[in-house]
Amino acid sequence: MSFLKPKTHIEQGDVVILYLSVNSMHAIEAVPTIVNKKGETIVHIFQTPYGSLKVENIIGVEYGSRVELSKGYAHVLQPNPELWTQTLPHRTQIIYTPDISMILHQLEVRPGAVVIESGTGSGSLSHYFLRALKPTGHLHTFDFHEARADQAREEFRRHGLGDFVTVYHRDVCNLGFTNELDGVADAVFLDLPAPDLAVPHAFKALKLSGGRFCSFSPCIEQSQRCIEVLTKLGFNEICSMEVLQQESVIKTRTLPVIDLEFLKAPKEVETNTNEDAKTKEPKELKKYLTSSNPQVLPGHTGFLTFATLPPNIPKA
Amino acid sequence: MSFLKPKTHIEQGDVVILYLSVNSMHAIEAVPTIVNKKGETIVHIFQTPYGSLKVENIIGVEYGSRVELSKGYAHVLQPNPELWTQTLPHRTQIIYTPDISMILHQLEVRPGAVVIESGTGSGSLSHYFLRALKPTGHLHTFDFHEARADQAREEFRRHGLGDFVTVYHRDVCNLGFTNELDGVADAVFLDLPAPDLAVPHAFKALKLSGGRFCSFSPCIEQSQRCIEVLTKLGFNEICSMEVLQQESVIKTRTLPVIDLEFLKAPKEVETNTNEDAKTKEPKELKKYLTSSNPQVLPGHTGFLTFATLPPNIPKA
Amino acid sequence: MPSKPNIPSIQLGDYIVIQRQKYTKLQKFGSLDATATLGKEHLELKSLLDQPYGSTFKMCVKESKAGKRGAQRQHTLELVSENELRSIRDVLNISSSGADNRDISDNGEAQALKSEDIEQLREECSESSKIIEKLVENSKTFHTRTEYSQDKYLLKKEKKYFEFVQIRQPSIRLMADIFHRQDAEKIMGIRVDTLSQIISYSGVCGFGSYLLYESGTNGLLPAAMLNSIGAATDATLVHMHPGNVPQKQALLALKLPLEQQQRCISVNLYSVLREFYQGDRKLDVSIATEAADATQTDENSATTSEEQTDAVEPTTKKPKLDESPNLNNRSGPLRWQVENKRASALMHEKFDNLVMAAKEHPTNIVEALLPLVKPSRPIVIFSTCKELLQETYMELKASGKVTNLHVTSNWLRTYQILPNRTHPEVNMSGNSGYLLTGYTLS
Amino acid sequence: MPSKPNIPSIQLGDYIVIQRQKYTKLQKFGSLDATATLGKEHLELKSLLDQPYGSTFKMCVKESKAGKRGAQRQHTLELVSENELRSIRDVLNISSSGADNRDISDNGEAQALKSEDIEQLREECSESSKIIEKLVENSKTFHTRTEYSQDKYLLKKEKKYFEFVQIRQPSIRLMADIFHRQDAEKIMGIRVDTLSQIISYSGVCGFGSYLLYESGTNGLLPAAMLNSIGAATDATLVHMHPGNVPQKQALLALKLPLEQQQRCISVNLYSVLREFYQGDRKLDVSIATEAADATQTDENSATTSEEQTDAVEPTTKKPKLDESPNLNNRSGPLRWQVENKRASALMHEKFDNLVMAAKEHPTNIVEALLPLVKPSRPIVIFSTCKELLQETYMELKASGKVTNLHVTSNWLRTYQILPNRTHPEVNMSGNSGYLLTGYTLS
Repeated sequence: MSFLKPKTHIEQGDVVILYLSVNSMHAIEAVPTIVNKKGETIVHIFQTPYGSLKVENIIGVEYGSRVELSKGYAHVLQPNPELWTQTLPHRTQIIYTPDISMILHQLEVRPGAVVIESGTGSGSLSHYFLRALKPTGHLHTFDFHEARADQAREEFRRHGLGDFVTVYHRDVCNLGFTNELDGVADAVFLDLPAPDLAVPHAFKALKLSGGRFCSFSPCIEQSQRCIEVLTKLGFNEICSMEVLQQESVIKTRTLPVIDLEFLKAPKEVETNTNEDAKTKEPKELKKYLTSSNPQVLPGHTGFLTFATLPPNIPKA
Repeated sequence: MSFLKPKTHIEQGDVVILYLSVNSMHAIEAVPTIVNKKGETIVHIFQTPYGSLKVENIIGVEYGSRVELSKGYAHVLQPNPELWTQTLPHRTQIIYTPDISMILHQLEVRPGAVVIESGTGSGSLSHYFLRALKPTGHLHTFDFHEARADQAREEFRRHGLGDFVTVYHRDVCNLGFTNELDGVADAVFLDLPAPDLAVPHAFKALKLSGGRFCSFSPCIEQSQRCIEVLTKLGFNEICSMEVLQQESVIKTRTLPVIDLEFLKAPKEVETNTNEDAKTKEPKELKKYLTSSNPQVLPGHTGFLTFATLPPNIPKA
Repeated sequence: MPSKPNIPSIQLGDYIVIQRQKYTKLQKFGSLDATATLGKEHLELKSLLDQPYGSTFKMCVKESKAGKRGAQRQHTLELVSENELRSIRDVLNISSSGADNRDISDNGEAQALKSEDIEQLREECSESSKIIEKLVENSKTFHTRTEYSQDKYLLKKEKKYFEFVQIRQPSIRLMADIFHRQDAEKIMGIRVDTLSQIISYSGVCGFGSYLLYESGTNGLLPAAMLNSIGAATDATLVHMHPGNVPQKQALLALKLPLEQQQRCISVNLYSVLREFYQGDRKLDVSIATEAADATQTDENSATTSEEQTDAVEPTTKKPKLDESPNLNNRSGPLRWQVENKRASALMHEKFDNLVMAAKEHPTNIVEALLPLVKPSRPIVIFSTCKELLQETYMELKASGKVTNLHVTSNWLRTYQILPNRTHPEVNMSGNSGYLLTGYTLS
Repeated sequence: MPSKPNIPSIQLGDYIVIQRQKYTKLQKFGSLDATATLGKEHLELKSLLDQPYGSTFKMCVKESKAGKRGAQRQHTLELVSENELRSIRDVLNISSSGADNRDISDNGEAQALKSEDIEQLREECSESSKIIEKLVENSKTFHTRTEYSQDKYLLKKEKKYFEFVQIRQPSIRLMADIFHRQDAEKIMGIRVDTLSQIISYSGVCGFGSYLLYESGTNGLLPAAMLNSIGAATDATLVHMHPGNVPQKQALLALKLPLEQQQRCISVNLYSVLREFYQGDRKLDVSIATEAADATQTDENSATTSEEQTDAVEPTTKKPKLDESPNLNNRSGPLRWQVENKRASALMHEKFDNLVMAAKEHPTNIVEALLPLVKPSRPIVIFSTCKELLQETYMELKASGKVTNLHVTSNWLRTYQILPNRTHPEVNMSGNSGYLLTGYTLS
């Protein structure tokens, strides 16, 4: 239930982010026992590179606290969509925070919004939609893979978000978003191999007063075909973009500074005392607070294509 | 003649770069008189925002010197392809140093290389090819626009580069690079609206021992079609890329540092002397050496597609 | 399910977004006499009243005066139906295209019409399509250009003579674009991608109590956060600023319900920290220093906005923060005092995030505000200057009070996607600014 | 006009580039017994002798030994003709593709062959196409995958079992790729775009006298400059380095004509500056300091290359720079002394550019070398650390000795261009390094 609102202490059943380091975070469920593969109920022990954690011990602990592991320590954080995106079980390729943030902004999602999403995938983006639209809006999310739809539905329920979301197992390219959703959506988001096939369904699902559309696709040809259909149906403000986030690696670097001036003038042999030699040392080290890119950056995630359905377009 | 090799002093007839500031450079010809529109020979005076320059006065001056203008001064620099690219008369869109550098590197142009270029355009890239391949190589450069070809030919001659270049007025997409050039080129460069049409001609022009190919095109569809033909003809190492250069704007910024600690503890009224008040000033200014991007960066110039023609591919 | 859509209508006192092709502008529709200026065109706004947002209006020339830079035209606006809007290209029905531009010499004499002719044409024809048709007819080179080149020509002319405007309701998305395009410095250079990430990383939503310090973004940051907080929720925002008066234009333009507006508590940074630490203590000398300082900061930020005078509604305008000892402020609490008390109460309960966009060095400010944030909560610090964030990063890292620290920036690349002419836009914005993000620890 | 192409052949002592699909490696073909290692495959090189560069060879398993991480295989190489090389996809002739992957569950049990079976298969079949065919036959899910997914599978398998290598002649282009991919730090992180721009901005070409200081790039920078200087030209390069022995691998790999090699004069920075300023003066104590320092620097750079021992040919190996006062070096000039004299003479005539790639702070070095450059000549200073270049920028700007100063860096974005699957590559290199460029003034 730890996704619904900010809370201060870990309750039984919460998903908790066990934070070990920037590159090592784990989402664990705060329950004292789990059922193993043999069907036996056993004590819930979580293994980390810094030793094991008896999960029962973190129940009741304040979020943000340090918890001891058998060979070190970690911090327990309340999950949110950012941390969840970095720790969730990948069932598909997922979209990350920089793209997601732009999607939420461009789709103008805020409390009260009705959003349609396809596909659900691993639910990374769904969690962001839900944070932004609750407690007064609703997310309708579709996936053509039955097991994924079921897993996502169960996950939203466990995360305390079940009231704000309906998960559908449905092939939207062929079957659309169901007639019940005609004209109800403020925004439609597509992450599909052939988004162009679903654009006419998005058109139907958007409100008569208009709404916003987004398609995320890795290949430019998908965006090209999508835009062709959007244009034909009367969408405007069509705009495609990429958002690429770079991390700055900040560290103090120690760098040599060499002196070459001493080479110009010959030193007199008589000045060669030990003390003098030291002051002539031509190389010193200086510290610099530096910032640089990591060796490898994300070069591409996907093209985001946004469009507006203006008000009062007849949907015949 | 100032493009052939490094030289120290300005001779009559040299093209000279009059450097006023980073954003203001002009290529001028070091001749004492010019012919005006009416056909009259007049003294060559060059006007700048810092006043006028009597061009005769710079003849014999050392390159790199400061020259006086009527309301300021400038520096005279020997031209080279970089400075020329920034000052040349634009007859077309031109390619700039970051892309050009990659083209020269990938085409492995060095003294002795035989290079084919189409189109000549404003001759920006041609000057780089010539610097890299002279004194032992040769550039064959083609343009379908007769006036441009003529202007380029004349320009190369004036710049002292005429011996290393042949300029052709010819529609290479339809007519190819002439039979004389079959199998002579180490490298072929295309900057054409439909590069795919010229690829078979490039194939013919490259040496039987193999060679390198490059096409520069603004739109991705041009690269797609070009690659299709390259693949069909047996080119390999096909690779497309973009090079985008960013300038860092370096300046010392003065930034306010505010103190909020003083708000925690109430000041005693009795400490209110003038001198004390000064030491309590909650805001100071600090200087930082900072670096930032300019507001607008080049977002796209073109896609560079490179390929290798392996040795011994039969050319039918 | 859908019937007649429920679209809000344009009311007096509203901020409106006027759109002409890709150009957008935020404008206050303060009275029936109000006019808006788009380049040389002056638009009388009165016919907008009670029309639904999203409507398109035709600019009809009413009179034309000679101005310093050519004619200044006064227009009335006439509501048009959707299907009156056609593509300019369809109208002109151009078919014959040259194969390429090898035979074109650009000698500037391609247009047979003189500028006086065009000016006259403009007053006679109310439709841009007619004007462009005439221009094309009188162009000696148009029909020998490539289709690409023809399109470029038509787009350029269409831009100049386009006679329709659309009136839209301000949203965070539209305002972020307008502010950044018009003068990015007024919003501290916060670009759309960065704004969107500030909202994400800060976790602001319909539940919780949030803390923002910003030194001037035309109200964009508090508006974006309040937009994410939503109507009819319980969440609150304490909005700290360094000046006497908060910048609120974007907040006012959103036209939020009163209950939602009231959940944004705008307070002066110095004043509220004093209230928080010292409660009802007597005013003393250091407040004078602080007030002087606050004024100074406000002067800085005032220079950033020519529309600043509009930014503060008379109804919400606060009395000048004047805490000098010679003022007798015992005559009942002033509004700023009430707000300080409300903010101070929330500060004692602590916040669910900390968002900062400071023109000052962020380190001291984050040190002062960090104790007001609960553990396991996101902090997001924006700066245009990476060097400052590097120092703050090092300080926070050393303090052990914040974990998962990252400094990030973004590239935003927009694309032209057209048949056979797809490429990234040739210019891109160079500066996204930098974000320092992390989570508080207990 | 073209007849039989004149392609150089592989000779003993050559450096060669071995390419297996996209993987490339620089290797010395030092003797007929030489072997090259590609992962678990060991290749006997002797059959390469006298074959033309660009030839493709088939790896034929000779013997297989159990190693720590699976079998280590020894291969001989057999020259193959061009038309033996076919697309693996044509061979397998795959046609049936699933529409999407909705029915695939990835349980790791899709391959019926066990790893022992595959290992055996591998020893029996010399052709990767056969192995892959078997793998596909025994895959339960291959035919239900999408074409895209099938391609991905085939590429992965092909990469593992591909049995052909091509032998290519080293060039700056190929070596810049190899060095950057294998260990970018060994070449100071100089990326291909940056290298290309160093060459452009420095103006190095077949005419002129050039000056380079670099603190270790496996010889890539001097090789790239000498490559641009060209064979049978008059231009010269003075190559200063901080260690006892210059890193020269890339230079040697280029196999330049002797006359061209001799126009690269490699000298120790301290030693040549002393020679320049003090000529034949008696050695004294400060040289001891300097020599110690040089050794120290060399130790740093030595750690950057495991192939360093190969990098200096016995024929070109210089005697250790040993200037300690107790050495009697009056017995005829040593090679380094001759080179110092040659360099010193060029230094007195001044240079046509200055190129620097220093691991040390560049400011002092540029101050020492700038007086050796003629006016109106380009300088190009590379650094991985922008903060250092910022300081150098400010110093040079203040000095007035250099104009048109710019600090630049680059993004290099590579694209996958395939039918319906075009996009920028998902990973890109994060660091191009930074260049400070400008022109000297008189």
